[in-house]
Amino acid sequence: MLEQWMYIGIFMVVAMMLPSIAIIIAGLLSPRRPNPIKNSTYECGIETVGPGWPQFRVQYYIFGLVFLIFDVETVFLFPWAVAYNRLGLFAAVEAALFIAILAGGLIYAWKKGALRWL
Amino acid sequence: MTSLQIVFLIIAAVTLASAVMVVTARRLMHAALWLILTLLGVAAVFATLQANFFAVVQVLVYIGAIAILIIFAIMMTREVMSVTGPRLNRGWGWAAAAAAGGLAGLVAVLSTWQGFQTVLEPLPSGSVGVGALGEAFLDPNRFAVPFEVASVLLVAAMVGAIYIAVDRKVVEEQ
Amino acid sequence: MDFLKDPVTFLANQLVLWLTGLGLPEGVVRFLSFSIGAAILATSSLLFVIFLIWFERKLIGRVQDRLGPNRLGPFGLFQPFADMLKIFTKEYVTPSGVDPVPYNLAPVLAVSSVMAIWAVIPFANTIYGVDLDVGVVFVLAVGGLAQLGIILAGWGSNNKYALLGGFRALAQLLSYEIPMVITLLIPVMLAGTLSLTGMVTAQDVPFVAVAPLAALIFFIANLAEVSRAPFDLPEADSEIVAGFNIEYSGLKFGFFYVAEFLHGFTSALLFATVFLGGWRGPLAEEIPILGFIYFAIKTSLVYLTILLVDATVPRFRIDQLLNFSWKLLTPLALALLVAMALVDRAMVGMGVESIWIRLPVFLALNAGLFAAGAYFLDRARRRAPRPVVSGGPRPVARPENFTMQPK
Amino acid sequence: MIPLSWYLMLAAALFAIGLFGVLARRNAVAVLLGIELMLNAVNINLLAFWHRSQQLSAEPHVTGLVFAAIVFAVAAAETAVALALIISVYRRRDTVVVDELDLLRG
Repeated sequence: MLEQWMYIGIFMVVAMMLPSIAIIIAGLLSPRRPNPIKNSTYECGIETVGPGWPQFRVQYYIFGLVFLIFDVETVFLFPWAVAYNRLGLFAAVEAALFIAILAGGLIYAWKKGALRWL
Repeated sequence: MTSLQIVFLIIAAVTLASAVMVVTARRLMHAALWLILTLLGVAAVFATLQANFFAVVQVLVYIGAIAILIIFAIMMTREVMSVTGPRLNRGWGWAAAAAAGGLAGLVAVLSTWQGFQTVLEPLPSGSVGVGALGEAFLDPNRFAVPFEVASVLLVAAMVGAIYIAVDRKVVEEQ
Repeated sequence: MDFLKDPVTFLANQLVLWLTGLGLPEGVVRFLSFSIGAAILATSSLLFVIFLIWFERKLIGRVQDRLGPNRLGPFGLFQPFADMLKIFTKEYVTPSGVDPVPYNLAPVLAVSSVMAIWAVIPFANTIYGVDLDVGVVFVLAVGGLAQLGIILAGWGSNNKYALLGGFRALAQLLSYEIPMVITLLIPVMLAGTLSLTGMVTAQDVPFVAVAPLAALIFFIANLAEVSRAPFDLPEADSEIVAGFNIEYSGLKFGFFYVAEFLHGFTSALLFATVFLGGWRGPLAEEIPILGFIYFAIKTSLVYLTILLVDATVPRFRIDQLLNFSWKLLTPLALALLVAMALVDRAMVGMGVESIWIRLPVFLALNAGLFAAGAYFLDRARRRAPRPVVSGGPRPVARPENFTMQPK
Repeated sequence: MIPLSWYLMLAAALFAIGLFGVLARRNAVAVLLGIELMLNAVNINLLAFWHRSQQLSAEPHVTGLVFAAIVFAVAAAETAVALALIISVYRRRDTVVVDELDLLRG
């Protein structure tokens, strides 16, 4: 069991190292002639206006929120889906109820206009 | 000291160090990024506990959704992006004392428990199925009620959060 | 003969034998063999991208009635190598005021999060990185790391366009992950396991034949996850300044593109594994290399479809894109999941166990829901407000139409 | 092979750090980050005890897993509502510093 994670751990380390090494090698190979204009923040050729952090609309938050709720739902639905073949109709009804409640939330968000990109 | 123990100690050190950075980082965005590292460490701890499903779900839900939502919220409140004023409140010394006292108390209580030194052996493969969890969740005599209540809780949170967050004026104007 | 049937296992066994022969303890041998296997798998995924870039450029060129790369080597095969040399020697222009760690970590994370999926994909009966018992959720989870890479790039660049582009990309990824997760529940349900290897073994009938609508929704959501047309808003070259990777240059920029190409192909791998039966085919279990070939063919077909869609379909607007996910795909996927579970369990409860009797019912369900989805899509299209196109003369880009005339 | 005590100590330390964050930080979002740390500490404990009870008996034990799943749901719900409140408060009061939110003061 732990061997699986050992492999995943090694693989993640390798997968992080390969691009890092390539980037470092390219950094050694490439020229390096910085100047203030080249290093200024890109803004369509004109000078930067205002700070680099604009404020964001609440719409992003709403989409993140609905996503979060549906993502957590999978924590409950994946175990059900794995055990599905061993369970009967009643369990399927329970899961359907679970999903129906969530769908109710989705419909609320929809009717409220929260899912509209303003 | 086995290699697994060394790995665990490294994971624990990274987790705790980044957790300290979460509560002390000056910029809120950095605190959130350190939180992500802490969450990854906790996911690795779950993996050493052979709670495979929860190790990946930790990454999926906490990093993939909760951390991203927090970062969205940080972006919504621009004032917090700039470093203004002290990051800790005046009573932070008391808070540190309370946290240290809490830790000491927890360790003192736990170490008197006879099962404290139990060594966790690797579980035989196949004994820790997600399927068993699913069966327990849908068994009316066991956890079917928490299962449905979780759904209600999630929807209640979603409805409440949308109700609070959506600016009615903006929506009506459109 | 063993070597021809299953070269990978053969070589792996040889390696383990050789390492054990050196007198190393068992744990070290395992660590070394795992490391070598992981390094080979990861490197081959990166090298494969070189071929993918050539293939895509060639194919898109043909679709657009061009030749594509044709100067360097046969059929321009060496073009990607020339590009690689060029990008390796490009200067890194790092804007002042970046947040160094997030800025430099982002391209690495973008690539490695896609490569991580390769660790759990079964390429053949015996050829796979690791048989993780929660492989499906693992694949979804590393998608979360890819989103993290986009956030880091957007925030680390200290550029409002990068940040804005990153958030737009993020909104898209988040929106399409939901239908993807829900449609992945259907194969999990049918196979009864979260392991990708187990899922392939369970597909006596490929799941695309059992739940074609789920496969379709999964395919569409995958297109959006890899930002291919019609969902290529995050790097719509012609519209916004280039999204979250605007402040990157040289190989750091290159790695975002590598990640994009690799992600496109990896999604094809995933689709072939989950819905097309992976390496399954005649004689695949006896001769693993044959299974590998079946898998390669299936994957290529899926990838070709992705590329052809990419080459031919116009781009969505952001509100259309979000509506399409939240108001069509997500409800449809939820309805499909519930309907299939209820009907299937009811049938099994009545004593109908055979997959051949349940299959037509499943297909009818899928077809019915597809029709319902198409109906609602059409209704939404009819109701959508349309801009009034005036009958007057349109401005044409002729010299006399410009107020400022050249002297 | 790892003693249960290590997990419990790790969880206790994480909990204490989170508690410090909740009590000491001025920014409401930072307070929320502290709560996330505490919830994670709880989950480490739950899963460590689940592992212990699983190795002590042959029967599949799932109670710890069920609790951990519920903690995930609670964490998600709490984050969603708390952040919505913070955003809403920020829009009205233009601040997210906890000390300055004293509207209920008599």
